[in-house]
Amino acid sequence: MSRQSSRAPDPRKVNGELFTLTYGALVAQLLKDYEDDDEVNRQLEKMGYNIGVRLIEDFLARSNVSRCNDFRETADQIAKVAFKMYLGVTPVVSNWSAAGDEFSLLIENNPLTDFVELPDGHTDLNYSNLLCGALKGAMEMVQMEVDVKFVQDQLKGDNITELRLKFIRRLEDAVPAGED
Amino acid sequence: MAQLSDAVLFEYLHIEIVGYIHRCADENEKDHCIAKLESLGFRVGQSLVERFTRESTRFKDELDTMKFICKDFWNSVYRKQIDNLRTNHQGVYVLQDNKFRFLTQISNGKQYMDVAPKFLAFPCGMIRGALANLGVNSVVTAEVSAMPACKFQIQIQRT
Amino acid sequence: MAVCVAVIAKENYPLFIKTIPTDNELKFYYTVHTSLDVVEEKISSVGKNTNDMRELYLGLLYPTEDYKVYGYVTNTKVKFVIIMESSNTNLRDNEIRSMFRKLHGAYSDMLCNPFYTPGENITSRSFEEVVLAMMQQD
Amino acid sequence: MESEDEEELVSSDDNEKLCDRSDTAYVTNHLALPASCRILVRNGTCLYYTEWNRKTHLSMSKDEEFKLMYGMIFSIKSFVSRISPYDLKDGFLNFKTSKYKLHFYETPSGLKLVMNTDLTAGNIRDVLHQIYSNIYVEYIVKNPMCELGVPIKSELFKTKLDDYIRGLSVFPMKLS
Repeated sequence: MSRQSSRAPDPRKVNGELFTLTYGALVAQLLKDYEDDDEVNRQLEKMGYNIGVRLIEDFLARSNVSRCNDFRETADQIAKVAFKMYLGVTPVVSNWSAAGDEFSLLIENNPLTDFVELPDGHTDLNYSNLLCGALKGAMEMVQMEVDVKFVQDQLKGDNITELRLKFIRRLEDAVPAGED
Repeated sequence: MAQLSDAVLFEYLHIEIVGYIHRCADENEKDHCIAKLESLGFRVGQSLVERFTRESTRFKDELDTMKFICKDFWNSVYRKQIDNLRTNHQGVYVLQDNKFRFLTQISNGKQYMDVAPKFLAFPCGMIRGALANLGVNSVVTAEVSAMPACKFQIQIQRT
Repeated sequence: MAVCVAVIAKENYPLFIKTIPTDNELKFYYTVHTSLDVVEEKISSVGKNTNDMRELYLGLLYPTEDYKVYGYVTNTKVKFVIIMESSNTNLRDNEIRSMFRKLHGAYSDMLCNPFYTPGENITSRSFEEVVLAMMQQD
Repeated sequence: MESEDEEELVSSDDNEKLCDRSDTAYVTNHLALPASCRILVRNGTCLYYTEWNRKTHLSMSKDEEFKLMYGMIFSIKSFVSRISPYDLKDGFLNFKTSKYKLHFYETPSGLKLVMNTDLTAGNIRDVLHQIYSNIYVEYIVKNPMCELGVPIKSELFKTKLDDYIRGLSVFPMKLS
């Protein structure tokens, strides 16, 4: 067994690839199941949402961050802490709206699309739509309703991948029964 | 036990995939769900093993391949090695993992026993896919008597 | 530099063959085909020699008058064959080896594309780019 | 300090109780000579309730107690933040009576952990954070069989929580 050491790849890299490959297998399966890009987008978003509501707890437990003061702080937490932690990339936060309620995450190398070459005829597919759902789900758990969508995607030939996040409203704690 | 954060993402994704596959199926399609998960795992196993073996020398024989699955493959995917490998020398290998990663958070005993197969289909597929790509055709099944321990049985198909 | 690059499936049918523009593509196809026997021979001789390192790179398979044929086999039994011009005398073994490694890397990335079905012909653009780059070097 | 001091509570043999309300979510524990621990979620559902040294119980149902607890926490939270000169991120940490101390920890995701202890307990914020991050997240959030926001049924979670509390050096041998 002289070659043992040579067979052990970098665990961090492997875990990233494991995720990327599993995600790829899922998207390919969804395309077979639905044959409709919009429906696949919807399913991916839904699954992302379910992951987001759980992942946020993991994130809070790991990072021990406290509640964000404003949307700008939230944007920084998402880009510099959360993306870095789970996907190993740090998107650039930019294109703030004048009202400060909308911004873009610019992603240079989206790890979800490593290896991917989209087959022809899927111009409406947002391959990485899971991310939109995950962000929505996670944000909702910290009481922020947001809208997330893809604006640009390198997979479709754009120069950069751009996710747009829009703040909708703050969600409040339930008032105990019998009090108003 | 600190885990790599991106390893966690894979776990959540797997949970959600299991959930998705079962959500869009009827009660009586359970076998179909298992088969679907298994085939997803198969495809992932195929790709993974291609990457994992890029730097290694060629395998000597079937046992060498099995040892690779138990050590390097398992370690890369689950951050631990298989605890025990047995064979009857007639094409059946039994891999025992005393703390299988997909089960450690579910139960420490018999609770939720009925759902264990759902979470083992994808891993079985991964093993089968990895072996198939290495030129070993097999049937892989899993057996649990008390979580989080799990036995994977690999039956080599020689035809 | 390389005049022909081929990827052969474990069942010995071609997944991908690229040659330099030539009137005589068939000749290369034939050469690749013949080389597979040598590959099989090299693989099955493993174990007879205790010094055998079982390296993936198989080295020079055979030379012809005009060309040298090199081989490589992955653990997944996929074979790569590269044909070089014999006139290229200052070719070092290490350079060939690293070409194969690059090819192997590109192949495994290609295999990881979720929309590729293993066993099908390779149509990936990025894989082809890697191969073309090998054929354009000087 | 003995938990027998909590004379306003009534005695019970039960060591662990699951709250059965599904419309309020919270869990409390009494710690440091913990008496009880409960975990609540944002809408007030009690996800989990367990107790150790609590010798006495109120003459009301668990249900009612949880409702009261959530109401009180809600009120204290809003009161505390209203009178604070700054924006309070952590809300309130604990309050004390002559007989017990109630510790409160809330995550940004709205999960609330409440633990009652005797008066000797210092700041147990870290303990509550550990329960959240190493036990709740590990064995509930990562357990696909556990729906979030509904009462906890996982045996594994119960065992892990109990082991953790009993293993804390602040609790002498008094936990039965």
